[in-house]
Amino acid sequence: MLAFDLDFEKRLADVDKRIQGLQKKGSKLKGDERVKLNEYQQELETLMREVYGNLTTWQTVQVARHPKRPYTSDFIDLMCENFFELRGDRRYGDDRAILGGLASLDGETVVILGNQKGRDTKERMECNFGMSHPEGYRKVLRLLRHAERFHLPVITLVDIPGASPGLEDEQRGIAQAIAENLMVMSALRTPIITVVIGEGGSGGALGISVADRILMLEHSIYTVASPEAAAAIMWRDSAYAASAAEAMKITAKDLKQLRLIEEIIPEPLGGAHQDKAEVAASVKSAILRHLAELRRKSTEDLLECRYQRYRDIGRSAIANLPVGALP
Amino acid sequence: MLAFDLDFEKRLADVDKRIQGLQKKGSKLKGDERVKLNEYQQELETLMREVYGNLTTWQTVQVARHPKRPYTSDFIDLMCENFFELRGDRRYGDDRAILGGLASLDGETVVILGNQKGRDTKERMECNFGMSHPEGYRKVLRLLRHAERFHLPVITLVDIPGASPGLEDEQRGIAQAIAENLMVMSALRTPIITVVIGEGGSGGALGISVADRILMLEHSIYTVASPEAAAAIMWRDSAYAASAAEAMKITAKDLKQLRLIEEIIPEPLGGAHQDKAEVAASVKSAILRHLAELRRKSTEDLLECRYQRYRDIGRSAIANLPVGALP
Amino acid sequence: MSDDGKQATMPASMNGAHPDAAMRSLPDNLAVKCPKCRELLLGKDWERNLKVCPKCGHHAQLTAQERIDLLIDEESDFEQIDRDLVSNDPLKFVSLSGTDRSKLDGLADSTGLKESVVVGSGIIDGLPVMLVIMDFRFLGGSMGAVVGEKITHAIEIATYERIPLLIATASGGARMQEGVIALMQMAKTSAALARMAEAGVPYIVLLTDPTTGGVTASFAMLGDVTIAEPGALVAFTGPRVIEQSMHIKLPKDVGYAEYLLAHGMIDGIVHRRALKATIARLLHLYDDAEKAMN
Amino acid sequence: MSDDGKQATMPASMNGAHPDAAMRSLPDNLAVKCPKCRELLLGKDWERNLKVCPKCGHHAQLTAQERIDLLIDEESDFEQIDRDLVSNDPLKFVSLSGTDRSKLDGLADSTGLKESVVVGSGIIDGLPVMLVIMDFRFLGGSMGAVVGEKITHAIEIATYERIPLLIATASGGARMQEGVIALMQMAKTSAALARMAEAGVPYIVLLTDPTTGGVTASFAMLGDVTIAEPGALVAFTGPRVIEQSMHIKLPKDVGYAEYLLAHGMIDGIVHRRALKATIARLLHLYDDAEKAMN
Ligand SMILES: [Zn+2]
Ligand SMILES: [Zn+2]
Repeated sequence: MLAFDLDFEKRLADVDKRIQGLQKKGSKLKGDERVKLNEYQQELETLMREVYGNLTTWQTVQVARHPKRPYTSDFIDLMCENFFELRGDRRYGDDRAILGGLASLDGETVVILGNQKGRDTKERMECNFGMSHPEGYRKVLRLLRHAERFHLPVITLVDIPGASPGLEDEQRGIAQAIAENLMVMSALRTPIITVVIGEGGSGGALGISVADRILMLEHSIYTVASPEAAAAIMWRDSAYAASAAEAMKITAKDLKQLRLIEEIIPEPLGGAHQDKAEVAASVKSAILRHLAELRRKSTEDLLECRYQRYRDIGRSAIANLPVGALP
Repeated sequence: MLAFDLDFEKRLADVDKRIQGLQKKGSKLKGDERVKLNEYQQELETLMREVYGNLTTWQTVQVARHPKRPYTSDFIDLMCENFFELRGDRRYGDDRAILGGLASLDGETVVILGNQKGRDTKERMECNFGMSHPEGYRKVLRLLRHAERFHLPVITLVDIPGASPGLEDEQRGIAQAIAENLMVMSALRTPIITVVIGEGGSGGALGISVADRILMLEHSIYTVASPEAAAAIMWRDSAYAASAAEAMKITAKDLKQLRLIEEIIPEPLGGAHQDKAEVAASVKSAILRHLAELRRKSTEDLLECRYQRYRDIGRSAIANLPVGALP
Repeated sequence: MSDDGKQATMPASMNGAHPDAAMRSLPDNLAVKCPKCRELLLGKDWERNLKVCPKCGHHAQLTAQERIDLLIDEESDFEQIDRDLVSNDPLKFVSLSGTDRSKLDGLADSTGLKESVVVGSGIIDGLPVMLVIMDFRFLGGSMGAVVGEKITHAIEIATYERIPLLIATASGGARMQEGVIALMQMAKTSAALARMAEAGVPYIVLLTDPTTGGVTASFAMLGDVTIAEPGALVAFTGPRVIEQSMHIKLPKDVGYAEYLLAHGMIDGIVHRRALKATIARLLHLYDDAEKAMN
Repeated sequence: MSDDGKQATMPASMNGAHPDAAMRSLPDNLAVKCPKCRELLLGKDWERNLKVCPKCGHHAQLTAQERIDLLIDEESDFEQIDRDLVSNDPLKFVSLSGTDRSKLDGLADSTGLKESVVVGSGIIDGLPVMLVIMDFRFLGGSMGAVVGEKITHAIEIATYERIPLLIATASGGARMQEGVIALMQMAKTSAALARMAEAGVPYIVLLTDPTTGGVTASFAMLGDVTIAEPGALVAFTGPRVIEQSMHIKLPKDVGYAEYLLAHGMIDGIVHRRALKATIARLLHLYDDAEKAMN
């Protein structure tokens, strides 16, 4: 069954309601009703193509944040076998906003980890609505080192509104925890692939996504700051979030065009939540394809490419840049 | 001025009091008084040689714990120039029971760190009476990595009754923090010299003293557990602490005989607190001598020697050990 | 780690331990009391349940042999090494409570052990593993020179042969009677583990009740993966000692496996019935990784 | 780090900054108000005191040039690199508050800067050092592509030449107007710092007021040694934002240098008057170590 919960999906929801009304009748459906059903279904598909083919940035944000969107736990369940969760940072705690461990991906052992938002209210509270504490980033750090020790590729799944902005987070050094991960990931001696599956917000997202390849689901976003925060910072009013989202170029398409990501992974029509199995299969096959490529590189080559990947970012955004003047 | 505060120093204190009484008179001293003063001073020296030449283990414990004994801060002040304190574990806090940083030792930059008990009540509270919290061991870990990065020798000064035994310490993983240091120190790619300057108690001491060379001040102790704790564990009564101390062989002389330490550094007559400058000079020259030796080894050789140093410990304590059967 | 007690069941295919067979040490109709809730059980039910109380879930201590039987494949042999190593009392320890020599002999008779750790190799779900299993009955699982030597030897063999290492802890800590020699075994084992980590050979820790002191502050906390049995006391300073020395009353959970999990120190808590399957799963993941490297 | 404000004095021998000369930017008799306690001061007194309020100790922001003059030896030259790099507005950013292009031009006129960071090499107490000095006046010290490039370039040169790097931070974080390009500068600079650490070249961070957001969560927290000026606001999320989003009232010290010191995040707090001497002491320690290696 499809789900249409967003405000811009009202027309889709209306048609879907009519379809469901008819479908309820099952075998008792009359001939003309069967024709109608067929018509409605065609109409729905056309509408979906129209709406989802032309999502505004703000609509994309809504889809990326859809409460039914598949989470890291769903992707792990659907893509991997023998998931063995690794918990705790060995320092302070076990942040439930990060879910990670060892798993078998198509027969290959990997470290897979990602942001976990939590589905119901209780889970959302436990996961701090997906916003990691410092101990979450330090758990990631531990898993990264684990991966490096056993030459396991690292898969990270990004779905975080932003790092946790609380008093405790400042106390225990959220900035330090993120910064350390950036440094460690940039030089980790094993392949890293990041997939943005929902929203990738700010340094909180970056802290698990310095990678050899960054892939984004079609309707996911990746941004320097949440649109609300950016609007508040730039224009002193978070009500301008939609304008900020648009201006900051945060969609997969924008970022592919800016050459900041390697690939856009298509979603089922209507968004990833309409068919989790299908989207998981697409993500899995994209990961495996990139992994095979990365596996062909020597470690030194891998690290040099990763360095240059980041070294180059922003250079085309600079005027007056001397050419070839690096030491 | 000498200090005789311990119970077994009563005779010394009596003679010293007479000496001071006479000395107070200064130039007004009569001829016979001058003779007496000379006699008393000779008596005191004879007595001190007698008492300090034959300290029982329990008396040694008392000297090692003497409240006027030089602490890590004293040794740093007296041995080093340009001390630059490094603070904090970059995780949780800055444990004042560990004092450490960069310093210049005879022109060579080293990382020097040690347990700090605190001299007055306020300082003792701040330093938790010298008992480190997990963040203390993690500060040490940070300093160790710092030393390794810049190829700086590490000097550690041990003076701790034991790791902090509180609820918070368990919460933040005191055992994990100590264990990690043992592992890291055993393979740190730079020379490590430990000097036991006071009491070295239990895993709390070990957590900063896995080293290429372990030197002990003449009246310091190093023990698997504080005598009080050991008596309580073995005989359900900490009143038997003196017996436990004796039985566990915890003095510098015992441990040199057991070949667990490399050198005993003599103390001024009457204990290190009688002349801090002298003892600091002795410690400094011993450190420099060992450092010069260690500097001659390649890093690989250094690490192999360190490994074997620990690998061999206890093998002579085993019956039925096959010879040369290692893989 | 999702194998907490609630959902843990042992897949039939991995139920290689055949616990019924393994645990046959008590007469069938002997009554046994759960050490925690005092529930009375028949010996055969107690053993069939792997010494886990069916009422309160308490995981009672296992002997090293019971633990080995629980873990390794039924058809495989446990090849013990360093079986005969014994302490020669290096400090000529003067005890206030009789000589320790006679105590040791008595222990050897009652437990069939010569020391508090059993070390050797075995097969778990078809995969080779180096096993270090502590036995709390022997001087409270305390670590002296022999224990340190046996564990270090096991680590070195595992590193050399590239076989995963599993250590099941159960210990009151370092053995006072061997003084600083005992203390230094913490460093000795940790040094060997540093080389193992450098070589990229997996090290799995299973924390069992109770594990405290110097064992906790060394190899017990250095696992690549660390799991614990439910309710296992695992601490540096045990909660009773903290209460006594700090004159406070602690929350009930302090120092137990669940507390460690909440504070980020371990990866999971695994019911004894799921233990072999869980460890096997992990071993297969590492085995796949090792194969992929070659 | 023992150089807190109370005991800090600048040894005459190291007083190479000649702050009196360095700070001559205001007319002598202009009245200046302390931004914190509102104390009124004459411009010359304010500058003679290195813009530190003699009443409340507040360390006011310095311009990049003032900071450079304060730190490097008077007789030495600051050799600036990448001076002309400017952003080409990669997102063609559509602002609701006028175009940013005109804002940039205005800023360039008023500050004499083309970007929020000044980068180059200088001499401190006789020792060469690579300097990265941020200037909060230019778009709140925000980091976009140019800032990331200039800092990365400086790190690379320092690594290659084995010269210590000093970064003085002052920034509101990543520049929104450059979107993910700005965000990625956090990773870019951190990647260069990873190589610097690997090479064993020292990296010193000086945190000045204010440093927040993406700059804090990248190179500002990656120093081998990290010192801060007294009272500097240094946070990922500033205390005002925490209070607003969490609807709580925070203790007064949260987010300031003293708070970071207490929580283990920095090595010390150094009064501006002791700053050069402190950094010089550190540079000499590293210089001795570097010499000992060769
Ligand atoms: Zn029970
Ligand atoms: Zn003021």
